[in-house]
Amino acid sequence: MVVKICLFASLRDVVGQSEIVIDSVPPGNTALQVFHRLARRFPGLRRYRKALLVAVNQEYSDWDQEVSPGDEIAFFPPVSGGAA
Amino acid sequence: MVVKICLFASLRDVVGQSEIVIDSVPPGNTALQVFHRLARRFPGLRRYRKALLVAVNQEYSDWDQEVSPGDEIAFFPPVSGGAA
Amino acid sequence: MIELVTTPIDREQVVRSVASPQAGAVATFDGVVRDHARGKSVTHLYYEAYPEMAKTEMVKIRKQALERWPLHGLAIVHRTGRLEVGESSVFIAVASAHRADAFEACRFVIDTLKTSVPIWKKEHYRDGEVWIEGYGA
Amino acid sequence: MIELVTTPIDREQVVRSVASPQAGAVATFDGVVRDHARGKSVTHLYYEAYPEMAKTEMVKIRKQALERWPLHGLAIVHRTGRLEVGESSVFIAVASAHRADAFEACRFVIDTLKTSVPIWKKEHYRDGEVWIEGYGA
Repeated sequence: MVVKICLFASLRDVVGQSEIVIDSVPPGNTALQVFHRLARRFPGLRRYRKALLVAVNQEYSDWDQEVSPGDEIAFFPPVSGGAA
Repeated sequence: MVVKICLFASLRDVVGQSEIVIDSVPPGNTALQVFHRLARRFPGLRRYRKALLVAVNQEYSDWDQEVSPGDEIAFFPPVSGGAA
Repeated sequence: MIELVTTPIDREQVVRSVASPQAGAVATFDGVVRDHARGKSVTHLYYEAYPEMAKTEMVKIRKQALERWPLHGLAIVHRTGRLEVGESSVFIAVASAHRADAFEACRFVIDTLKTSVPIWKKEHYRDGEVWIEGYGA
Repeated sequence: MIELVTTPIDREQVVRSVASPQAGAVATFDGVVRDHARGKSVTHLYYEAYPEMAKTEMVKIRKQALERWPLHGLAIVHRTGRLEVGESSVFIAVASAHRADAFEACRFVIDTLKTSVPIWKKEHYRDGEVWIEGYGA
């Protein structure tokens, strides 16, 4: 199935693009499995795994959530907006 | 001795003026004695006594503080500035 | 900046007065005239100050806050005279490197101001007026 | 008012958006770019957002605050893109009848925003740049 992946901040820098469409995700895959699939293509992502957050369709999500065709899956580091 | 008395808010309304100079205050009088002297002239002040604050020369003061010639003695209700 | 004014408070000017390249946080408090109080409809307020002493007390509060928190700027402006609903009676701005200090100091300033600075307000209603005196009114 | 903007934040406009004749207190928080961080001299910042989700999360925070405190208005504006020292990255304004609610809600909003709204900052120094990621940076 096809999912869209969004990357932000340092993750986007590692991958070199902010959006990637993957079309080979097996049905029933979890968000974590999608991340590992992506990390095989971009090994530089692996070191971020521990501190990473995931959102599915713009809602914070668990890593074991199953993704569906057409989902927008975002991986990003802990947030740092605001200031001070 | 001569002292200047300043009145604010409802006390000023009772007395009808914001400043009064009294020239018959015996040396050694306390702030409380000055208030009682004033309240004899303006009996409407008596009911304020319990909740009143006093300042001598623009500093919060005790009621038993002795006043000196030329002092500025202010009597006023608890403050209510600010809003909300 | 410590000021007693009789014209509308320029909030932006007060905020700019506390700005510093080292400040990452600015907390402000704006006390505004409400259209109701004590169950009555308020038409306007009148604030009266003991001006010299009010300014002295505001300076003291500022000094206490600067001693207690690491701040880069602190301004207090109080307006007196007639104020309409929606107008600001007091505006406080506090700048610090980190937000906790700015929030705590700002809260301290308004809480202390309301019990120690000799300023009184008279509420005007459609059918009368009354001095609001004391006890955290 | 919940907004993500790329131009300077107009604080007065945000404050006016929360005004209400019933509000006696307006608390604001202004997050400002500091000239130093982590022991280094900062030349400027760059803020990046996951825009749709950031807005969704800001709306959620606003809703939570409105449920928890009796408020008359609450606005959050976050700026993204390049910001110079002294410029505001986030501005929050909260209006309530009484001051405790405005202060507490304002504090809640900035504290929650900093852990849940997907916005990241990159600090630029004279000799480099680094993404500041996570853990209450």
